[in-house]
Amino acid sequence: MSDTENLFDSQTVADRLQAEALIVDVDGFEGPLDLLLTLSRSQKVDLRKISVLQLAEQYLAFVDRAKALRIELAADYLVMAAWLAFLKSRLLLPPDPEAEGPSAEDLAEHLAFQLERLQAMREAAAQLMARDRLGRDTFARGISEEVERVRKVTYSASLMDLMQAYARIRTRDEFRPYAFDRTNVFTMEEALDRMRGLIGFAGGWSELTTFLPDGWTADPKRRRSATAATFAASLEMAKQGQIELRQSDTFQPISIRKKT
Amino acid sequence: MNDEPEQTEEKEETLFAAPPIAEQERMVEAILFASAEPVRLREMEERMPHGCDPAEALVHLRKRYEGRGVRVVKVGDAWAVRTAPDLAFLMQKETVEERKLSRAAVETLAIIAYHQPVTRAEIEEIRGVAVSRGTIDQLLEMEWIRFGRRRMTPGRPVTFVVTQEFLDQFSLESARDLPGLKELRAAGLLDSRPLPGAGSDDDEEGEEDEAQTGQSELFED
Amino acid sequence: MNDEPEQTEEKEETLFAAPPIAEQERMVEAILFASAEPVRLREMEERMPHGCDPAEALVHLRKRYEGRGVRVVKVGDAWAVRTAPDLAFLMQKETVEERKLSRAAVETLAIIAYHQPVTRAEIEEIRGVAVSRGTIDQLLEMEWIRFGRRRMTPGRPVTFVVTQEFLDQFSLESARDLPGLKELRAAGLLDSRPLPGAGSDDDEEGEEDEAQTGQSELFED
Repeated sequence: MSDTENLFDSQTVADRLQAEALIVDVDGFEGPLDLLLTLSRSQKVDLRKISVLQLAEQYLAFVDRAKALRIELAADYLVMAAWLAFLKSRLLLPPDPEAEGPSAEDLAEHLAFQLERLQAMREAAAQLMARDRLGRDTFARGISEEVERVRKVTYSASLMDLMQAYARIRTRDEFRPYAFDRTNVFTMEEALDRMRGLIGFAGGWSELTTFLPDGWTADPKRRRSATAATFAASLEMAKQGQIELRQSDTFQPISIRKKT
Repeated sequence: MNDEPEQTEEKEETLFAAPPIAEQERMVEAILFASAEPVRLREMEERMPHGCDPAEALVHLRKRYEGRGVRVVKVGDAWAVRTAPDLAFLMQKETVEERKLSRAAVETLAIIAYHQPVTRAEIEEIRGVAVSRGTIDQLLEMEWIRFGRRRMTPGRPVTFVVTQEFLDQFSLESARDLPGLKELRAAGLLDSRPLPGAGSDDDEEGEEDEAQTGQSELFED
Repeated sequence: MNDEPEQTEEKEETLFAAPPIAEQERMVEAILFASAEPVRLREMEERMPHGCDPAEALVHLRKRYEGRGVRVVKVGDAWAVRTAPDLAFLMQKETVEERKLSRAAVETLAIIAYHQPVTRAEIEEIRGVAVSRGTIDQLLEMEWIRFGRRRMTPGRPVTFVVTQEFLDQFSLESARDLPGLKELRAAGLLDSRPLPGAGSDDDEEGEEDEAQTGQSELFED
């Protein structure tokens, strides 16, 4: 059985050269599995029957030699080396019945599976690349005819568009911009002018409401505006010391008279 | 094809015999198909094995493609494969592009849907702007509106109504299913803000009764 | 109501009967010859007159070109005309310089083809080495692979699958025709078999996280 042979004794020149090449060409290898696969091939055995132990030894030896040659090793290689060293020790020692987790055999088997799978993918890739290739073995039409695109436009609108459009039209009037209504507003300036003119003629106390201008008492809107303006004007005039204010109680009529 | 046995008869030529004419025909076929430009006889000869006669192969090939979907044609002094002229229509692909209907068209359509039968003057009155001829034409062409009865008023103006096509398009059983103003307001459709979309759909269903009243206002006959 | 549309359809068909199958064959021939890329049945149907059955026409056409200089080949769910592989020697002039794929790219491509849909972490597990972003990018750029559905596992990693372009490139009718696929599957070599044991699971998860970041990088727009 080849897997029981001492590998280093049976190594041919070619094998040794290959091993050397591994070290020199270390950059050409991509990773631990890659290297393991190459090493396993030098055992010339069925991948399913490889001795993981031997493989581990070769790998570790490779990493040692590579280190000795001061070739920079990717962390991947060292991680795998550590893992293989662990696996090797597990394989050499009798199994510990108390130990949890997968057995060394399980791990070794999985490693063998991974190697076999990688090898299978390598072979599949080679088979794939050997197939009839477009542009090398088979050829497409040299003068392809452009397919002319004829554009046809359809228009769409949703029910929502339709309803919104209608709503927009029908409610356009409701959305008139807000404009201040000046015709129904009596300003404080107007009230001041008016009262300054009228106060001289009023002898004693007279109610504020009597100072409202004509035409501003019927319409509640106008009345409200005129009352507010006249009241504000009376406060201003009181402040300036021109008139006196009087109110008997809350919400009772307000009366004014000229200050003497 | 008949010449084949003659060629193989000559013993001297068997060593470096040209491939049978059927094979040569295949070669010419492949060359013409794959070449990016029409190919001259000289070039075919150079590319084919020694002793080949592309001119003869071409005769056979041309015959083979007679009446087919592609033909072997002479282009200047070179040869090429081309689509049969009667099949040129296959080299077109119709792509349908969907565009949003213009605002003017949507508004006009909405007015027709809500007020049908409606005259152009009435549409203009409701919209507050003139309705361009193109807008009406577009809607007619899309078959979303059609002419209704003439109005029995002076000038007998034509009226417009929406079509079955329109109802199908908007999944409506009849134009009376269109929500009324009150419902539109309840659904937030009268808001000037853009609609949030799906959420308002629920509202609409709840307001069906109101919609009814709303519509009767709109559909004064 | 339901029967009505059917009836009208039948009527239409008799009115605008599909062209005879021989004519349909010519059409498919013209369409396939004109295109350098494989054409899907759907597209043929869209370009051909109403009622045509390109699939049936293709059966006839394929037979017609058996043993000819060009062949009708299936590429995924599309069809193309390609020169016969034995005539490649005539095409030296047409040969485009092949972009040499790195060994990493070739292996990655094979793993995606045979294990699809496959995540980046899975590719890395099979190759035993990190897959550089450049490798995936190159394959994506060549349009030989594309993103598949996200895997419904934690982190929802993206998967990769091969494209129609890939099938065309390697003269494959479908991914099921990959060389040795059955044998590999029978041997269990296409199974995903996790590393046994809890301790190793952690490792795997760690790897997956790394892959995750790698993948999200791919999706930067």
